[in-house]
Amino acid sequence: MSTARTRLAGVTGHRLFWPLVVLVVLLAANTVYRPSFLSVELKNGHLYGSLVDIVRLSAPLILVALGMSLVIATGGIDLSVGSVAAVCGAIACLYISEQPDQNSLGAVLTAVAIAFGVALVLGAWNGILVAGIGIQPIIATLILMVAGRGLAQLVTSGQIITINSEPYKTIGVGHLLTLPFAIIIALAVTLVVAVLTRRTALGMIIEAVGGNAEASRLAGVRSRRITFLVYVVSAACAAVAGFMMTANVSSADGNAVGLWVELDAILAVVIGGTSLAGGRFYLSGTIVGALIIQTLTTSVYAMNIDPQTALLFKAVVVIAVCLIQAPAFRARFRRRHAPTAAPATPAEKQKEQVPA
Amino acid sequence: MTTTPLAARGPRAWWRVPQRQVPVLATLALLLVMYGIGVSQYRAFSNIQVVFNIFIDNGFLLVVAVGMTFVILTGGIDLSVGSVVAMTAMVSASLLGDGVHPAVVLLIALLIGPALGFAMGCVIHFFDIQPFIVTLAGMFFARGMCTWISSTSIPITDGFWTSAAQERIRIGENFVTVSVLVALVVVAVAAYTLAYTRLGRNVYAIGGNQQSALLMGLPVGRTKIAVYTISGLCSAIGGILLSFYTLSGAPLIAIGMELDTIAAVVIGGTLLTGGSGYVFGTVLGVLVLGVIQTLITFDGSLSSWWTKIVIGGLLFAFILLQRLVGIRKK
Amino acid sequence: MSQRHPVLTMTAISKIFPGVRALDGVDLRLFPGEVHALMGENGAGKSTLIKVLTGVYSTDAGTITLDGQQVSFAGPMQATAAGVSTVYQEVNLLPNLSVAENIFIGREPRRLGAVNWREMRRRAKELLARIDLHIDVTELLGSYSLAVQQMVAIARAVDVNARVLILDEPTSSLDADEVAQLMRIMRQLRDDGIAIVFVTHFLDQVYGIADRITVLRNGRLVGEYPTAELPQIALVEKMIGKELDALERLDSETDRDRAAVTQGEPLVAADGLGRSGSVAPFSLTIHAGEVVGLAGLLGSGRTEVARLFFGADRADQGRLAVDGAPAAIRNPVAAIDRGVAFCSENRRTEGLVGELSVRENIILAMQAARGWLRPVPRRKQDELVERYIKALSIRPANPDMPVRNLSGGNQQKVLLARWLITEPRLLILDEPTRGIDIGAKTEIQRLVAQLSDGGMAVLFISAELEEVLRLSHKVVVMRDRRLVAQLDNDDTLDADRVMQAIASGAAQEGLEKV
Amino acid sequence: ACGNSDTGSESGGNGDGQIVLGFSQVGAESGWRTANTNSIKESADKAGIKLQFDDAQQKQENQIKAIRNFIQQKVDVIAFSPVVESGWDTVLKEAKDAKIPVILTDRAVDSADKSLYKTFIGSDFVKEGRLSGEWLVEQKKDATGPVNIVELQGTTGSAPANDRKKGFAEAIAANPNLKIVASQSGDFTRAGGKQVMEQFLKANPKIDVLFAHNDDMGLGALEAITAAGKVPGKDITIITIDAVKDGMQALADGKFNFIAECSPLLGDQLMDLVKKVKAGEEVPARVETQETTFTQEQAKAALPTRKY
Ligand SMILES: Nc1ncnc2c1ncn2[C@@H]1O[C@H](COP(=O)(O)OP(=O)(O)OP(=O)(O)O)[C@@H](O)[C@H]1O
Ligand SMILES: Nc1ncnc2c1ncn2[C@@H]1O[C@H](COP(=O)(O)OP(=O)(O)OP(=O)(O)O)[C@@H](O)[C@H]1O
Ligand SMILES: [Mg+2]
Ligand SMILES: [Mg+2]
Repeated sequence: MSTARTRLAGVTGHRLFWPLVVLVVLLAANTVYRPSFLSVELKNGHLYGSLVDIVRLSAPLILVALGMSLVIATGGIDLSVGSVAAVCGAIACLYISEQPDQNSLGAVLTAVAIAFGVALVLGAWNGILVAGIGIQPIIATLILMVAGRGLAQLVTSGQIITINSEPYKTIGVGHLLTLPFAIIIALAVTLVVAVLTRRTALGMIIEAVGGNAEASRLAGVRSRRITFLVYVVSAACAAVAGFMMTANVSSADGNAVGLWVELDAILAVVIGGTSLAGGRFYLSGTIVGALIIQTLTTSVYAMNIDPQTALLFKAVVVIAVCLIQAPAFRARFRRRHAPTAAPATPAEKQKEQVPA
Repeated sequence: MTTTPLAARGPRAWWRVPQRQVPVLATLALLLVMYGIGVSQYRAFSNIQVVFNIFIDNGFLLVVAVGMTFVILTGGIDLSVGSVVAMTAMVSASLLGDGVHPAVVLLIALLIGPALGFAMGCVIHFFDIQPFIVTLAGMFFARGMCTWISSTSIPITDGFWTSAAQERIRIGENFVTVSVLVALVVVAVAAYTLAYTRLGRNVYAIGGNQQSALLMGLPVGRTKIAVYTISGLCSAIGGILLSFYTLSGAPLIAIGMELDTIAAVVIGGTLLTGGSGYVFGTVLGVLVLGVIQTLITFDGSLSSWWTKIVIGGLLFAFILLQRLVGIRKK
Repeated sequence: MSQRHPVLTMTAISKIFPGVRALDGVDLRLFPGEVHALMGENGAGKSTLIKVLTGVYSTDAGTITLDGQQVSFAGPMQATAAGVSTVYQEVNLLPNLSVAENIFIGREPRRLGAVNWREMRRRAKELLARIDLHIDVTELLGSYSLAVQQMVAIARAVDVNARVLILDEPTSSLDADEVAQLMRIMRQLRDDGIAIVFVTHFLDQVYGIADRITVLRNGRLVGEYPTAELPQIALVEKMIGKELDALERLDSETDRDRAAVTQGEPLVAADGLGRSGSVAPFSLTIHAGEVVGLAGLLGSGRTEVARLFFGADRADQGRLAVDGAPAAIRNPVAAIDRGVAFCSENRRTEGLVGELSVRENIILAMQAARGWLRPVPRRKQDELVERYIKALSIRPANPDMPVRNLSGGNQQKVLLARWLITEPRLLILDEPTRGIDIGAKTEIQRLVAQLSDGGMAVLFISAELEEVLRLSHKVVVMRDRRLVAQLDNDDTLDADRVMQAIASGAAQEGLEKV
Repeated sequence: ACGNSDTGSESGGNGDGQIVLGFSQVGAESGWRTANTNSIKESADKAGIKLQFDDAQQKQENQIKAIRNFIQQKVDVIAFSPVVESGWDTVLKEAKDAKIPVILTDRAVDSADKSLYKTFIGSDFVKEGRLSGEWLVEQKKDATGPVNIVELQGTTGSAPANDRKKGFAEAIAANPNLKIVASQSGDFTRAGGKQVMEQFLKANPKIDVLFAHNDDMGLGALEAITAAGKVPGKDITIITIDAVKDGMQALADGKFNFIAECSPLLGDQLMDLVKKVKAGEEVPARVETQETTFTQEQAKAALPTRKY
């Protein structure tokens, strides 16, 4: 019995336990509201259902949040991801829209490559400001957040560029083996990031830099290079997310693509258990966090919550998520279970006391 | 045995500014340079009223940024400010619309913000949850309250409000509004609080190292809750000023204001990690944003996207110079 | 005497951290007007006991009474208010505030409710002058060396009107003179009727001042003894829980042949190396297999010299040569590439990454040198980490514990282990024995001797002159941030001569140009 | 540095008699808005009016600031598209005191004091909603059973969303069979429209009509409808507002069923008004932009000549 209890404690003590509970509760609430919520059917050889929507729609957020996790792990923050996504989506769509044959795979690949290259440049720009010049991350990336929106609109001339390109569309709404392609991309990128950070020493080094930059420098870590790198990675992730967002609706809207995604991404990272102060980061937590956020948004639509109160609903859930996750909060309700130390036996103590 | 006393550093010349204030002074100098550029480029820029307008138009931002300065000095962050500003304006407008006496409205409006701030502070402290997430929930909540109260903007016609809004306090040829005076009073009170009260010093202490502050026997919890309450109060005052400014409550007003506020505070030289910064710096930060905006309006030839790019560019130039001046001094 | 009542008693205190029983039924009694030494090995539970007392940690069992009243402080604030003033083990001050404020924050002198800055500065200056510290109190605390910070922390604690003063390893980074100052003040306070808890690993300090001693081992109480009735050897035996001869054998081993090893080309040679505002240009050579000790008073610039060798600070004058070839060491990476390692004195801010585990902290430098693409294989990690956990007796011997949760002394050992596994050619040790118990200290000394015999060059900085003398082939004396003397450690060299060199450094100016 | 206010006083660039128009635009939040901006810029060029353009980035505060600065610059006429209806009295009074006439474009303000501005030019959002609703009532007048409508609202709290919702609701009240079964905000964006529509389709087995507050949300919803295996324009009747090019194309292709136009091209009309106001001529208190509605056939005819 006691082993069962310790095993239970092990499960409930796991970092992902409470976020997952929240996710399940949200899904359950939806199912109660509409029993068919969980049903997934096969339509035209594609999986079809609200659950699939949630995962597909959270793919861009997952991508952005992955990059954001790394940035936050170094103690930084990247506000520019939304703008970077918009710029890259816009460039890709602009290039494709100018091709005689928008369905040519080559053209789409070129478009994506060009936009991706731009993303790397933008990431490098952030990286130089933060790591090279030493500007506070929030303000350094704020610059690109503001200017990047302008760039995106400059690219689209303030219009919505509509394209009609099947290969590009695939990125957002295509399917592979009945699964939405976006999910596969998100999985692949997750895998790459996970392998890159956890199979090499990169993850630990990032955590060291975030935990104590000066100590890491004195241990021979090239802190600046690492800091630079995470901003580039973050921008690259944002670019892929930007492709997905624009491919989803086959159009690039410089103003709307990725608007406020930085807040959602940071929220996902934080829900996932990574501290904004830097240090340890948890990719799996980030993904669960992103899923929670998307489920929340979808719930508002699926449960037809009045848009005027939707934000109140969001606020309640977010606060519930953080409360339930906070050990200090749970501790307050578990006082009576406080472990009591077994009293030491007198023999063990062998006090040798001398009167003062 | 002789003990060599550690050689005291040479006496400081009276004109030498303390190291800590160099960044703020550098910022001030750069701000003046920027203003000078405006004057040399656009004729009407040199009107004193332009300067006053920057204060008139940014009075509420200034007040909110002052509150944010407290929070950031402790190493926290408050994302709820923009929404609380909007909520305060909405509540005032809707209560006034219902015919409630302005004094009562003022009181209620000034209580809601701090109450929410207090609640957030308590959650942050007692449950040890990251401020970012708590105040983000607060942001959703306050904005949700706005749309819940009304999805359309509510005009204010109350006599007290309109006279507060339209009263012009003449200074020679030019004028300022009541809001400017309120903002300056808030700045003065905040600067005094930070420099000369225990609460203020504890704010710096927590920002320096919360663990150490705790071990030094400082009231960490109380101070943390206090700063979020103060930020809430400043947001409430900012909300009132905004309702003076626009004579209405609109559910979508002040969206994204938290970023402007944070930007102003950080440009003013306050470290986002806490423990270092001045209210005066925040004033400069707000002015920098105001001057950038004024420069762009005066130019009047930029398209919408170039506006954003130029704002980003000016911000970059400013930060870069500020940083370079700072490095040289280090 | 027996009718005296203890001002403070702690009875049957237990404290459990996840996986560690840090305290197990510990008692402590404090009488007014006594200095009570709390002794024990690294990780014995001394700091935890103190933190339980002042309410930083809650107790899992046991009671605390102050003046006969049962108390349970919710935190240091309450403890301070009740008259328990504490200097915690790591310097826990605020680097972003001025020295004066660090002393007075929380009880600033005020006029009409406003903080009276002028008065505060005046009193701070006065207070520091009493412990012979003459520094600019308006400067940020963070700009001073760790030792200065520690003095400030002490000044802060002794200034309050406390009935109980707790000093957790206050002397770990102080020089003999500062220690003497501190002792003087402690005596004064004791005579005023204050009860003082004193934690240290320096036995002579204990025997110099303590009235009674409480010994802890592995979180358990061993006993409480009047100092006079407990010979040093017995104390050490009680602390480590075994017979002492093993220890003595170690001690003698380190007493070794210190014949100069200056033949051949120096491994590292500094020629006119300096950095304006921090160290005056100096020249110094270090040979393979040589231990160079750096001696000097607090703030004399020893740390700065070490940082120049390591590239932690960039030299702006002079040249550095490694293996006879000029080497531009502009950053730590360049230094590490050339086989230099630097174990810094301030382990909390410049050494460890608190959140990471013991294992990760140990392999960090090695990993950084290999580049992130080539992770140290897990098997090798386990092997290395296990070896050094054992060699340095790091406790608890759990490599996956966050290093933040280790006791101070054990943290120091982790830092040392980090550099030892990189097998450097020049190892710079800045106060490596700070806060380390005697058992481990001899262990480390023996290790240094062994390494140097194996051909490693060591630059050794320690506030303890005996230690420097015991290990070094050559003692370099610093004063006022300049190198004032280089003394060969032959039989004629003793502490007095070194002190003399420090004191009369100005007169020996000539040596600087050696 | 700022003592030369006397030289500033005769500024404004009207030394050469050119009219200076200070225009504060809401932002560039949509293609519609950009077309609006372009129309105004082009017309100003054509009319020989010097345009001081300012983008408020969807913030009322910024617009007020811009108007203040226009007053400082002593422009001849101020025009702006208010972000929200209320809250303009103070700054408009300042303009009035500085004797600068003000023209509102695109959206109205709710000031009680009508003397604060000279005229209003723009479209009527309520009317757009009403026209859409009336068309639907006409279409479904034979419907016997209930007709399920889903609505994609614009940004919650924004004036066009509020007004279009209101106008539409008023119009369909004429037929009790017409029922809005779900209504959510799609933030005026394609992605938003698509995401909301996906859930509408799953939550409501029978959707007969989609009413979207703008073309973009409608276009987004199209994809969701197709993905759900339904035929837009046939299985689901789609009504939108704006008539941007992509929307018109969809209408012409038979994917949409009806669009109420909301024209951004008010530049020429505005410049006329500016000249008249400057010359002190009387102008009507309210000028409506020339707008119409489109059915599929009308769209096919109109498409080749659409400017945006
Ligand atoms: N926060 C914590 N979490 C888990 N374990 C802890 C924590 N703090 C201390 N410990 C453990 O408690 C034990 C006692 O530590 P403590 O710091 O009291 O030792 P100490 O006697 O002060 O040693 P030192 O001489 O090295 O300072 C150690 O094993 C340590 O690892
Ligand atoms: N009297 C002083 N005035 C100003 N700064 C001082 C003084 N004493 C020490 N410092 C500061 O402390 C450091 C002194 O040097 P450093 O730490 O190299 O000396 P050290 O000999 O290692 O001393 P310690 O034994 O205190 O570590 C410098 O960084 C300096 O800023
Ligand atoms: Mg200890
Ligand atoms: Mg030192």
